Amino acid sequence: MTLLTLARRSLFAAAASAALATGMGLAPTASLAQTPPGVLIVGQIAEPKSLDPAAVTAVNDFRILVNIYEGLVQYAPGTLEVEPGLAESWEVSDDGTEYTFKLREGVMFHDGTPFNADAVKFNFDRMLNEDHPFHNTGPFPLAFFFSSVASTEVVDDLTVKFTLNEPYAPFLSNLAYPTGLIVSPAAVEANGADFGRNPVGTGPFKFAEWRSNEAVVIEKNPDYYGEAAGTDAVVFRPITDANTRVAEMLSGGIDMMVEVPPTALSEFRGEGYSVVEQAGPHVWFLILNAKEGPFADKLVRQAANYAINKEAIVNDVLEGTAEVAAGPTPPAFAWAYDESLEPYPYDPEKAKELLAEAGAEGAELTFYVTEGGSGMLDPIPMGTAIQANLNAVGFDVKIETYEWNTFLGEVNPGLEGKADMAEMAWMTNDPDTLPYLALRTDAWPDQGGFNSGYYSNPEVDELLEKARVATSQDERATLYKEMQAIVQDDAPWVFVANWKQNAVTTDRVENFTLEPSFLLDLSGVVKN
Amino acid sequence: MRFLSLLFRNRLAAMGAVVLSLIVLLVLLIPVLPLQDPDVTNTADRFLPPLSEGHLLGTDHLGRDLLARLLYGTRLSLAVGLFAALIAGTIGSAVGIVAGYFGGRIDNVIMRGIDMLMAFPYILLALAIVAALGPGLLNALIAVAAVNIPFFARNIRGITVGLAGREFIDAARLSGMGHGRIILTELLPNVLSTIVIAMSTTVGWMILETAGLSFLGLGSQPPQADLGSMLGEARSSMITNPHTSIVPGIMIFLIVMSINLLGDGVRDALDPRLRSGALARPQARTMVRRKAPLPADDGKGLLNIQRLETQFHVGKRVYRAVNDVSLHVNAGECLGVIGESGSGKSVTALSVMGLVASPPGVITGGAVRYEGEDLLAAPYESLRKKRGEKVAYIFQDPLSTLHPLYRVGDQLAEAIQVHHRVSDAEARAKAIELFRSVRIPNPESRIRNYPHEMSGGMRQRVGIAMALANDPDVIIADEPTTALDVTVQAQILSLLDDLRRERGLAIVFITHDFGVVAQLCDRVAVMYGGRIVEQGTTTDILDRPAHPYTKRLMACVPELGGGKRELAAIPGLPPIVSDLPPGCAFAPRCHKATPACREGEIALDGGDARAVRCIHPEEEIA
Amino acid sequence: MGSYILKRLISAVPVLIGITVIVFLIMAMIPGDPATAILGSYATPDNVAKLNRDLGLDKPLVARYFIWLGNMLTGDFGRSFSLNRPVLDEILERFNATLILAGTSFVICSVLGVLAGVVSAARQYGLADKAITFVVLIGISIPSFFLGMMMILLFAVNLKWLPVSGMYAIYGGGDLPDLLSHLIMPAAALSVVATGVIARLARSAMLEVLRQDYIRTARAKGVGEGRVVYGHALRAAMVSIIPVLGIQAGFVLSGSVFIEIVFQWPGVGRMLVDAILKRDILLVQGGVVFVAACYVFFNICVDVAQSLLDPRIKT
Amino acid sequence: MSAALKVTDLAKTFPISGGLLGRQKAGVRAVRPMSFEVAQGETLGIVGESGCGKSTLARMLVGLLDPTEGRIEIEGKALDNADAAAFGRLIQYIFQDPVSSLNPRKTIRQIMEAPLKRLYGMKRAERDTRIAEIFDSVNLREEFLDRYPHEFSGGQAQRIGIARALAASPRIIILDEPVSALDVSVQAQVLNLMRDLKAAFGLTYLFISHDLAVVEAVSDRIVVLYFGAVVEIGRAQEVFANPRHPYTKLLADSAPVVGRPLTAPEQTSSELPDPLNPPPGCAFATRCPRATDICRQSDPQLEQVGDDQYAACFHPL
Repeated sequence: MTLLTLARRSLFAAAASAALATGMGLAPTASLAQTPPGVLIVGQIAEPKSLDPAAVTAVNDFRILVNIYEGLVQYAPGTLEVEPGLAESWEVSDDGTEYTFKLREGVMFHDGTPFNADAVKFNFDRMLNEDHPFHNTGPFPLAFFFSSVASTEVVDDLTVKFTLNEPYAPFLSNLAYPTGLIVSPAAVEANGADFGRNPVGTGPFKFAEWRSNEAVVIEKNPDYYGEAAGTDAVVFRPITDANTRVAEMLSGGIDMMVEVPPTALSEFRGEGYSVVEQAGPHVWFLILNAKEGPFADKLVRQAANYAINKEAIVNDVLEGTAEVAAGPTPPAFAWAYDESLEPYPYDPEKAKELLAEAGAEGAELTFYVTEGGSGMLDPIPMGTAIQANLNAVGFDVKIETYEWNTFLGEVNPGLEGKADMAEMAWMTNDPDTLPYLALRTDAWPDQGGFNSGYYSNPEVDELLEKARVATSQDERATLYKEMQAIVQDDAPWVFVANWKQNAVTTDRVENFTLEPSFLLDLSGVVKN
Repeated sequence: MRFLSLLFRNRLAAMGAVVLSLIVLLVLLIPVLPLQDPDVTNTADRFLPPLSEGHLLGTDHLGRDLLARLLYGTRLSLAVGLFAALIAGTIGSAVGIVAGYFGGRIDNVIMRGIDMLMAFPYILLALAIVAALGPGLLNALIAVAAVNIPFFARNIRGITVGLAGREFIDAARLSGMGHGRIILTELLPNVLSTIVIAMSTTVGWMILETAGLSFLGLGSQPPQADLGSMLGEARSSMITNPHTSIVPGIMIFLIVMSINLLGDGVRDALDPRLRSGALARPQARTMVRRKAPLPADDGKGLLNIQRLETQFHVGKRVYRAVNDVSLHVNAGECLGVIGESGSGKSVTALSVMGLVASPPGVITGGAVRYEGEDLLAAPYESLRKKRGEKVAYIFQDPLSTLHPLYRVGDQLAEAIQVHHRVSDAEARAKAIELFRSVRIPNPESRIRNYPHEMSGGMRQRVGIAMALANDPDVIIADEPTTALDVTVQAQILSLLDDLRRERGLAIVFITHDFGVVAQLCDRVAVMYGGRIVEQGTTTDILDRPAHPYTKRLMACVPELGGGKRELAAIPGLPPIVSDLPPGCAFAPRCHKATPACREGEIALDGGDARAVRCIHPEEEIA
Repeated sequence: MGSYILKRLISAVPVLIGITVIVFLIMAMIPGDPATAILGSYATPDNVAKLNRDLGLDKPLVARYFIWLGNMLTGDFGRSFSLNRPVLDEILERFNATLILAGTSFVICSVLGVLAGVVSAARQYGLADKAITFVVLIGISIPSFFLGMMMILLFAVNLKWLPVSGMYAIYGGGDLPDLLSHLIMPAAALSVVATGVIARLARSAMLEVLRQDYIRTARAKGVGEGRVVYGHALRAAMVSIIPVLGIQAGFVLSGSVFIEIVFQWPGVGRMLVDAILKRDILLVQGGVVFVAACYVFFNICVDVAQSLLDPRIKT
Repeated sequence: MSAALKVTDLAKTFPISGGLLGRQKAGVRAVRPMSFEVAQGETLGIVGESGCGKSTLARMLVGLLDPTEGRIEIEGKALDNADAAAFGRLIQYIFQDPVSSLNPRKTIRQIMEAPLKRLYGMKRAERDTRIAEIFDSVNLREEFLDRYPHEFSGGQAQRIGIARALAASPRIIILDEPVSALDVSVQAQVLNLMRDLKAAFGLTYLFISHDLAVVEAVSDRIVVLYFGAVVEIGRAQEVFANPRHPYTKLLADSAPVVGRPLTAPEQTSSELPDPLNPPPGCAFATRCPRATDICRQSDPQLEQVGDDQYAACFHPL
């Protein structure tokens, strides 16, 4: 035990010399090869599933895609506002159902085929039209982002027109989302189902090689029409294990990593590294089962909101990598966020009172916790801390942990009959997406939505439907703010945290910033 | 008690027992120890280092007290390991016993199934089971138990197959027992100790495997601590706060190590072979610790055994296998040594070239002189050079005394090549020649046989050829024909007799059969209870046995040609050499015994030509 | 010998078929489905049902089994949906990595284990025996993943002697020294337990053999101690050591799962764990059949080695 | 006297595990079709060298092995071990290795009680009395009852084995090499004891051994086996004193006898034929000095060659 009192470094130095002394030591190999300037090595959290933008859903994959492909529109740096991309300009009809895009001229895909209106039509038809000859290169899980598109027309070589069934305010924002990135039709035709491993886009980088489980390499596109990329190549290394990722970062095996585990952040606060943070449209919450059990009572739901020490979670468990969430809409959607909304304070006494009032003391709760997952941060420690908080005010919480896919398989069909609460997090590109998909009555799981906790408030339903078809942003903002106030009071969820995305780079990396969209634009990054 | 003292004689096992009982004690004392609640979080105090105020081992990533979590976690992990071992042991053993007992098709089907399970990567099987049943420590326990069933089934089946062929199982069947009862009352008690040993040695392993599953997040559910999940949770902070990993890691290590140490100790203590010292590795030569002064060289014979004393030291017991035995043999002479099992005849023979397994054998006195040189005192290398070259052995059971994995020709060639620098081809030619000289037909092809491919008689010829390989001066034949059929025995004996005459060999021939002695030997020494009781020429002894034992022994062996008749029996049993009576060892069975026979040493009376160790000999010897 | 090998190969067929049934049933019993995994956060029951239909998962179990088995016999292991590529391509690539890791570990543990066991037996109760016994005990008591973690911490992060993870340096590597520097830690961590198990077994097998009559015969012939121990005794002991080597090969293969996770080794074990978690049915099934076939093949090798070594085994 | 045990054309073939496709090869004929009778109260000795099928025969007689062909009749009824209890009361077996025939984990009392409980359903008190009687008759002390088998010497263990067989009160006892594991000085004790018991309980013995002198000393009649077949049957005093089959003579000449000079009775190399590939005709032909062509072609049948003596030989002595 005395060993433990030694300082960590000296402990290991001692162990190392002991190992050497006993002859077990390994001769130090030549100091590990440093990667050359101009080659940026990025530690990813997983192997990409595919590099076909229409086929993937994970932010991890998006981080690679946005460097190879471009969409008609894109998010302006540092914001979630839409700016021109492959389309130079666009017009929206007054009724909000026709979008006409003027395309940039002279853009070539990496395979040398031209980018034009036919290519755009090919992309959207492939995703949306079941009869399209290449629809079988799917599935396209996020095709519903464009489900309002009735047809895509080629007006002329550089003009394309989308006709929507009904006005759909998030349409432009969805186009900027990676699902809207434009792929080379020629490459899809050539590779079919294997296109996802042989991606061809128009972006500042082109795909070089994919060594399974080792790396995806993209290199500078010398023919890029815009400003050339700052590095010669970027290597994305999938390192699923956070701890190994940190170790790689510390030992110089990678130049940059995203999603730094909060507990490891302190390692990078010193010399040699820089930590980059950026808040984004993320909300981490607990779905409460409002249909049955203790949480059918609004007072109990509010009690849960009071009982949980969110400051402790964001500041201690997450080491300040998140902020306390106040309501269902993250502050990153600045125009739609209600600044006046105050988070539920940590007030265990109040929680106890509410519980007593509802007569729900000692309520037994089943709590679904996931082991990890997109945007889930540190779900087990967070869940454990939440459990401790809830138990402290008189709940009796039992955790069941599931691997992410199993977890989704349990949660998405609804909590009824299984659980009282479940962890969940969403990263979205529009204030419409999350509440529309997860808070409306019509979004209950049996109707194909994600309202797994069966929250239902006709007022909220109406506000959301209105906001979706409204054409003016101000009008939408008012509606969303109204919705936030109601939802916060109804407490269908426990609002826990808004994540500040982070990344660490070595000091050889310059010009690196994170985007609120959670995408990873590396075109301007320089590595010395 | 005997078991415990055996167990703790093993210092490592004792250490394991101490560490394990300390851990178990701590874990049992959990209710009374002033521990904090292991599940209460205090995120402000997270990652406190060990020896912090109020937290002896520090805190984890949620500010929970590591000491409390460690003890609760240890309790859980121990319980899970134990139960998993119990479940796997019970089911696996049951499967193994059934397969091994019934054999045939049932065995085949079961073992194929076990093969399948074993071919399935065990971690994946466990993973799949947990995925199917849902996470949770109980399910992890089931998974770990399930994947270990094949291990037990295979082990126990192997032992059961051996037992099921034993005669007591047949006896039980003839006693009217059914299959179920035979399994439960005859087989189970015999495999139980193996099952217990296997369980005790696998508990540690089960703990490791459960920890592995928990480590992958498939074990205990938060906030419950078990050692694996503690390690898994601590992993993300391994670099920043290694103590949170090291604490549970060391605990797993301590538990598994102490269980392994203890398990080894239990296995060793239960193993009867270890108790008898049989598991000890025999040294290259028998240990010599002479207490009495070296007897002076009396110049007798080519090989001269003088006042030899060989004992076996097993624990505190001393088996006096050979007591004050003096024998000598001249060139061209055949000396017979006759006696029943336990009389010390074989040990005497093996002592000559230091071949008594040691431990436990020790030569405690006397000398063995070859051409006057005391072999017991000779340096090892000099002794080794004489083995096979000057003095060669023929052993009893040629199947177990020939190396099963070498061709007989190679074994023969080796015997030559260890003493003489000859090429392989020459050695091979010599081997063929030797085969021919012991009348093995087709020697050119027979040298390529393995021992198991030959019949008993042929194998023994190989044994003889090997003894003859270097033209030794003395051959010590230790019951060379006992394992053979009569017709083959006759051939071998006549072969030995011819060889001795042709080559002028000195033979020491050990046997229990008077008929054999009569036909082959010039002189005979009769041994009983580790001593020579009578010696003389073969004719003298056969015609006029002087010692009552010799006389009665000869009488009780039926001789062919007498038809159905009553046999003369000697009452009582041969003595056990660890507990020899004072005086004459035969006195308790002797009809002539007087009180004088039961006290004090009785000397071997007479000369080299004829001597007897008896106060009331049957014949007066000159 | 040829017909013996053929016979063993044929007798392995039912085992392999049994394994396909087991793995198929297990994957069918595991809750959760690939559609959810494909659709990710956006999996709604409707979408899931549609996708399952598209993937052919709505057919009866028996039909699906035979379709799968039939395809596999023609060399078509199907397409992994989590990786979006043919299962066989992925397996072969991963297998290569696992074979390097597990193979190296297996060689290390066999050689070291047998050597340690033999030395230990030859010097029974001597200093070397005690030291080896103790080290071996430590080895079999450390969870390999914990050992791996500590090795990374010490040799890669603190001392920076060795790379943390992966199989090759991402940039500029790819040659043998590069592979070796990546291989040292995982191979060492993986072989520790097996080395211990083998050493213990080799020791007791040697002690058992050294008491046999034919060892006494060898000594009676005048064979020197070195040859007695390392020739006669070791050869005979190998008869009981080899089957254990076979079993340990299986454990090394299985145990590589943890090591592959800790060291991010792109091997088949990690692939299978991921595939099970993602309910990538075809990948799991194909991978397990491959690993099992490998195990079965290895057992055949063991049997053949055994029969080559021991002429008493009927071939 | 009616036959206690009658064997007609009894044979046993052990299958050899099949070839590549499970093809069944011919198998090893451990016992070739043989017939003999044992009269009530008789001791029939069976003698032969290793591999001659002695033990296979014995195990078939007590139902531990199923014969391939032929039938076994016990006291006029076909062998039927469906009812283990009834069968066990008819016939019992005494094993070669006295120690391994006793379960090492059971006390002698437990071992002795099993047949009494299973075969006769005796109650505790009854059993105790009966065990005491039996132990008395085999000269064992009752204090042995609570000990375990490993505490006994071979001779004592064999007495316990005999006691166990007696506990079943059988009509017939098969003794399979009952003294070959014992020291000579003890062997005679056990043989004498068995003779006394036979008289006392009216038993019928089938005594199997490789030791000619022992078989001769205890048997009324002797069957000589060679390579799974009966080569000669006759009265004990006649068979070896006056052998009619050349093999019997070879056996008798090979036994070491005090005073007889050492001569190798045969110097030919061959021993038993290969059971996997048996020669046609008389199995002994290759070793037989009297063999002629007919011996190598057809199997000799057992024929009467003298007063109550039978031999299977074309050229009996």
